[in-house]
Amino acid sequence: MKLNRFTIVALLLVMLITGTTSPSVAQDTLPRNETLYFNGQQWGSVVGWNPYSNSNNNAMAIAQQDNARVLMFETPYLYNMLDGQVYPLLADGPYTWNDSRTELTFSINPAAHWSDDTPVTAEDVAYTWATHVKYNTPTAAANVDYIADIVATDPQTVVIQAKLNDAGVTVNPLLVQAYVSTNYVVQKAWTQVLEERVGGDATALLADPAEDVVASGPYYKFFADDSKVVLIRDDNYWGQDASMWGKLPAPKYLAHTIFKDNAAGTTALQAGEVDISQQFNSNVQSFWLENGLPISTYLPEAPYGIGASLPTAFFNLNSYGLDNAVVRRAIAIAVDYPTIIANAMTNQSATFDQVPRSLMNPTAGEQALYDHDAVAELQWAGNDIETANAILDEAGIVDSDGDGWRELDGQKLTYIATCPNGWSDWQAAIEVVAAAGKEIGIDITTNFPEWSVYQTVVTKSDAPLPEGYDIFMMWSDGAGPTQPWSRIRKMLSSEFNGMTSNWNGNWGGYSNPAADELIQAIPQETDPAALKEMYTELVRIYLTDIPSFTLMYRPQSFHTVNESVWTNFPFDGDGTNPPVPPLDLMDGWSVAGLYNLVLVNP
Amino acid sequence: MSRVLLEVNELTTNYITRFRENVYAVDHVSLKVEEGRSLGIAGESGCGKSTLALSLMGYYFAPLHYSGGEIIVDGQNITGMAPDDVRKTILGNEISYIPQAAMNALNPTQKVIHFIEDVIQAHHPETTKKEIYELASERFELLGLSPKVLQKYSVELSGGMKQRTVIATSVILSPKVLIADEPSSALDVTSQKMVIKMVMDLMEKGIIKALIFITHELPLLYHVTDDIMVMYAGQIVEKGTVDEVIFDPIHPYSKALMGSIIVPEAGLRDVKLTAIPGTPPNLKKPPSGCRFADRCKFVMPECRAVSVNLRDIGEGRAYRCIIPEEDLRKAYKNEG
Amino acid sequence: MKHIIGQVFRSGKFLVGFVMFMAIVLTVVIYPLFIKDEPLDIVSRGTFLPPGIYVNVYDSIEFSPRYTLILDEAAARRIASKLSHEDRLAMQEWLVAMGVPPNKIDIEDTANLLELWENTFDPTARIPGMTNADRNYYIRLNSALDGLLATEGATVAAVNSETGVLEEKDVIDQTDYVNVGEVPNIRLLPLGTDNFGRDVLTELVKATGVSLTIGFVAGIIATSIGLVFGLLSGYLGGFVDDLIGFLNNLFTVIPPLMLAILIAFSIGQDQRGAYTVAVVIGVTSWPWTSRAVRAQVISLRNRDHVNLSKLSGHSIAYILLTDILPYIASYVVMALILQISQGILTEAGLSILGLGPRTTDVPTLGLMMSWAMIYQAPIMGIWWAYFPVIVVIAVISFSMNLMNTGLDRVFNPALRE
Amino acid sequence: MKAYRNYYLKKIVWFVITLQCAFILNFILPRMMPGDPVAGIVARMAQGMSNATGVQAVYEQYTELFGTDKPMLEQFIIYVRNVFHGDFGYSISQYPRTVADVIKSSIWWTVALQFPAIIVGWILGNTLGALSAYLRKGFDNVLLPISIFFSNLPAFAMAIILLVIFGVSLKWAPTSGGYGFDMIPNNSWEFVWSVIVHYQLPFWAIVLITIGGQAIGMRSMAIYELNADYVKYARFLGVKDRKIIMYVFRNAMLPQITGLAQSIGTMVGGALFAEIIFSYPGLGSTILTAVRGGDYPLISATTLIITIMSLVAFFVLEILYGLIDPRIKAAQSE
Repeated sequence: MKLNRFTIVALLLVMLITGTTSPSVAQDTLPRNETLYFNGQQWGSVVGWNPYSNSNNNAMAIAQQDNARVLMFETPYLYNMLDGQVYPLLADGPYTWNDSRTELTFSINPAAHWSDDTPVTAEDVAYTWATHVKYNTPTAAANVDYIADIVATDPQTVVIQAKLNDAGVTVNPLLVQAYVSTNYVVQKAWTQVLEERVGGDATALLADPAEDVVASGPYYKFFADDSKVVLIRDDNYWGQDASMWGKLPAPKYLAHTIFKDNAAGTTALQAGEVDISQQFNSNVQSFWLENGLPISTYLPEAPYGIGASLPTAFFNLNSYGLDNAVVRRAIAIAVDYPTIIANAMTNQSATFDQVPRSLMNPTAGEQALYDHDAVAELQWAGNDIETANAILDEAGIVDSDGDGWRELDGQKLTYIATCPNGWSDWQAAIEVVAAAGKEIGIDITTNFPEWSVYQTVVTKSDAPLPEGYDIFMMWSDGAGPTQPWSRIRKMLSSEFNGMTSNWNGNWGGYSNPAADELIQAIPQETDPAALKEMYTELVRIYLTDIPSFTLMYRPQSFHTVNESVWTNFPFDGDGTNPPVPPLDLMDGWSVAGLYNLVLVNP
Repeated sequence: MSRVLLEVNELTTNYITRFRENVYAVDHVSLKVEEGRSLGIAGESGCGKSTLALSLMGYYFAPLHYSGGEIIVDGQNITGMAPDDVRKTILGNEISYIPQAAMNALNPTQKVIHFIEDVIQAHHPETTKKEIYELASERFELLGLSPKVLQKYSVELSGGMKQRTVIATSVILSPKVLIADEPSSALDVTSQKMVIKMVMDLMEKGIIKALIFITHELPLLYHVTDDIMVMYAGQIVEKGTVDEVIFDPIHPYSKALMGSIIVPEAGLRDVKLTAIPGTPPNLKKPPSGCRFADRCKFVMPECRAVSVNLRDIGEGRAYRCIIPEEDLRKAYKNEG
Repeated sequence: MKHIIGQVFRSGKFLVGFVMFMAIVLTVVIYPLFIKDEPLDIVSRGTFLPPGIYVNVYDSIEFSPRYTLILDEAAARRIASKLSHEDRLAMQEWLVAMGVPPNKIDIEDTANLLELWENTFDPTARIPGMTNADRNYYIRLNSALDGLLATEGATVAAVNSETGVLEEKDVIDQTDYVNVGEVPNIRLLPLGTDNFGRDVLTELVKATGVSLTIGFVAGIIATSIGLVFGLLSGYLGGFVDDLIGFLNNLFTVIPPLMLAILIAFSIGQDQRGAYTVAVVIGVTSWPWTSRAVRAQVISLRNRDHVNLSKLSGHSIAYILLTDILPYIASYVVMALILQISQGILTEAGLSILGLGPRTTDVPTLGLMMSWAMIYQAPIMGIWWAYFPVIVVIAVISFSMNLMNTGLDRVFNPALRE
Repeated sequence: MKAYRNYYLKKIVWFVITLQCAFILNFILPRMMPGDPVAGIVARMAQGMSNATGVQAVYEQYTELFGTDKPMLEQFIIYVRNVFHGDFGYSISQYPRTVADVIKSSIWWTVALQFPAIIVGWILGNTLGALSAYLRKGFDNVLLPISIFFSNLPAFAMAIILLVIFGVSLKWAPTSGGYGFDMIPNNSWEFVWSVIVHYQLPFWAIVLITIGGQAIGMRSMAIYELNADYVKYARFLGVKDRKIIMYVFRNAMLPQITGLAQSIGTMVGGALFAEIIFSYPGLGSTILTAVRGGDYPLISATTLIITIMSLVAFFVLEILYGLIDPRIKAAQSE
């Protein structure tokens, strides 16, 4: 907050006499017609602009992930979640693997230059990696197991040398190629300035706020305080070169207002103070149906957006009775998913009738990766109380003592379903799960511990989960260049069992050598037909063993736009090719949308 | 016969409760105080004597209301006067008052002198602060109080000191009549004596011309006043001189008040009026006949039927009972 | 005693407060006797259903006798509900943009307008300057208009379980009516449903009961602590008084809400039941009762009857209970009433902060409020999810304070007129 | 003078002891919360990391940074030392922002909002209460129930009602934030105006909830004083009504100052809800963020700051009271 206390205190006096002064016009207002307002990405004020650190709490500038945010810093490639492809950004043309799949090569677009006008070179890419490794940044920690080195063979050409296993085979080609669309290229010259400033100290390097950072993206930092973050367009942006976008993005300013909660964000969206909202607005349709506001979503009807991640309830496979697949199946098919989707998500998720359950998200790219007919018998849409009761009866799990609850080997089946407190949609969902228990004679109660407790318990995989964590919700990966492989791995792979701090997945302790083997093999496989077969097999294993069950689909980011000022946001069937995904025009290929925007009243 | 400073005829005042009930706390009371004389009013708690004290000044505010009768102050009938005129000309000026709870009679957050300023300026707006200060210190010194007291807050004064300050303040304008409502009841024995002496001094030093002294300790009046009236349930039940009422009470109530104990003074002090069995009647619905009937030893059926007037038996002596004077005396003798 | 009660009920303020409060208490008690629905059951698929009477559509076609009513205005109403004046103007705009000459459009002529529309509308057309929101509006409008002027009935079909073929079952004419009383499944939702799809009224009644309980528990705890401390501190004086006085000041100066926040936070969500929260509120809100009781006790402790009791060698406990407590009983009752209403307010406040009772056991007024806020009900105009809650909280606390003011007038002579 | 010295000495000693107790409570209570807060930060860091060792390394690094592996007493000593240097450590929910930084940016909004609002509410409430006590009848019958009603609305309900009426329906005032969404803080009139406009709803929400309680308090105090013996006495000595009213209100007002001191804690608590409902960038919103984020350093610090603020206000009022009420002086010299 740059406003000093005296100003505020002085203002008070004025406020008490309100209404007499007529304020003069100032220049420090962002012209509405040149500014695109966001909300829902940034919660809390920005700490710094350092692309090496991922703790700047700077969602607008720094988010190196599956769909990296490329407003300020840029990646070599852009991932498009709608078609699963990557498109060059700083790179020139597609990347290529060598025949043994040990080296990945791409070249840098000769037009690309930094905000200080110096060209972006292959050396920048190599030096960025070297710096990550040297200072052991989180990016390095995440990738050193897969990438041996990144070198510049000439000023334009980058070669990524994959790490090889003992057999001389690339450990994981999928993760290597994901690097190019998830990680920023940072300027070597600026990096050296930074290194000098911090004197080679790793902690200081990561803590540096990097106010002087040099970037290559279409926008540059302009202003940040508790209330907002503003980026300003770099009119000298290299991307206006014909080889890239051929023009500048439409808004001069990108302003992200920081709201304290969803309610404030919703109010602002309604008032037209936000153009693109990335937050969960419950009953989004009432914006236009009841309030008649010029607000719309990517799809005109429910589910309004494209699901990308699979919020999932995990079974604790060590809980009594939950090691029995029949009990797991009975619970999973008895749950009333339509109610979860209608109530917790207010219909902003596809139903399991529309997108049958698998391990894939609802995007076309992933759905094409498995054989739907082969597993159709195993899929369920929920609320199937009859079958659930039938299979339990058949397995001899019946209510033998007449208390209304079933027993397995004489022990009553009673579980606690858990999710973190305050995660409203999850809480609503877990309530519905518990309600299903009542229908099938299994006693399920709910519990909502604080997130700090919850995460500590759930991520501790080197010991059995404590009481109260029989059924619990966690997230899954969304859309990205390594998907659905990475998501499946995190749902099923036994490699995470026994970790003291497991932030990856498979929190219920599932272990199946057949699944592990398939997960190991997929990254090496390049034949689409073989891949499809492997994925289908994994889905079959998943739907048979049911170590966890997905409760709903959730978009990568919510995308609700108010067209009072700007229009031509992406929508389903907008004719863009490749299609612009509904990702707030910040992430991966969705930045293409910024170039399409027009004013409603020019 | 000397000048009558205060004459009250058939004065009736009532409280109106929040439930719109009338409580006639002073019921057709008449009295007369002549220059140089003092009148004592005695009765149990709740018999209306404090209300009488307030009613005598002719200035009423909720919940006390004027209901009938007249008040003549030094020849001037004040019953018809506008309240503000009464306030300006009579209160503090002609008739003054010492409240029962003198402990809290002074505003705790005001210096004594400032209150005196307010009192004097309410009647004589033209008086300057300097004059007031001089007058006040003179008066205080005359009454044996240090003028330093004037610069104090009441909370800084001890109980006895507070009471004496209140007395001095009450007579700051040399009123003709002073009404003292149990000025000594809340004090310890030493302070009590000082206060009573101070009140009597006021008469002797001529600061006041007449005194009405109200107390529930009838014997206390023995040395203080010339005449006595006994009150019961809002009515006067007996009046006469000090000697008459104390040594020869006629009304059974007065008799009961005094019992048979007579002098010495120390013995008198311990006789509390509350020693009579029973409690005074509820004035919201007073009994139709004699109000004392329920507690009277000599009660007869007709007592409850007929209401009795005050019987004047000459020389200012009067009592309120249907039994003739002689019969009562006889009865007392048989008893004694 | 009888007299005092009589006095109390003659106070208008007390009476009004008492009637309001009893109305709420009776509702809480009686409502569940008649409406046996579980308050936390999720009854609606879809959230924030508006208040109203819900009639099962399937049953009204399938199981109810149908009657024919010939009402002239039925068709007009149907058309009006689908095609407002604004809609007509918007259609005109579209038609003009698509090149239909304005003079050919008469927006009041429904048949003509619909025909023009049917011939012209193209959902894929991109009109310059038209937003996606507008485009979606026209698409929705277009589907709403479908068959608007048709006079024939709607056909109901069902899948033949043997052949798997859709077969016509019935035709519903536009003049068909059902008697609501004859439809087997009707649900009255006088206050609609909430964000979980629960019946707001049933939940509200239950929540009111729970909140009152929390208020009572908190109030009794606070008053008991305050009373005991006040009695001891006022009667014993000296070191005990100093110590309690210190505690008292400490709890006054550290804002009670801050303390409640800290304690509730440290307990953690899964341990916070309704009673835990009540206890937290109780133990943080006693100071002013203690202070008030102390003042009363001090004014009493040198009264004659107390001194007499002391001389008779009675124990402190005996004196406090028999010689002091009865004299301040009315005062303590008033303090209790205030503490109860304060407890209810504090629970609501804590819940809003996310520090209320854990959500699954029971509803409370605060939790209902909190969920309504999380789901942005006030901003979205979903009044039934939050306004009744505010009204109930306000009425409870208003009625208790009215009673208190009434009592105050009776027991505190200074306030009598 | 000696009397006063005693009084203030007592107050100061008491102030210091209370401060210490508050400090300890603020440190200990939030830390008793079950669960490992550091894991929360690691959760954010770890997203996108697919190797186990990387996550573990990050976890250890932050455990050390927050010192959560040390015994409680040692943590406390470190905390005390740091707080004396104005260092409250790092916020967990907004890591790597420091707690001091978070608070610095919100505290002045709270100070600027709450203190004027509470004082205005106090003045208005007392004026109304005094009028109601004096005028009685119509004024009293209408005003008193309204006051009671307002003072019984929970703070958040008042804020929501204002929000819905003036913000959402009438659109007279903005519904959230400290200044316009399209503004960048600067010293122009336009910005000032924007701040003023955004100030209105939270300000009046606080004023309105403050008024009721104060009015009721003042009314009973004034009625009590109107029945006091000194009023009767002054009347019977013929003192003018106007003067007497002055005595009464002065005397009724004095306890209201202590009343204000004693309820300032409650008021600040209530005012925090107004901030939350209007997303005002003050401490109330910070507390909400901290609670939701399980951010115990931030909870500790915000509650401590609020406690200190009300402690100081309390202390100042007590001093003031001692100066203007002669009874205090008298009580001390006994």
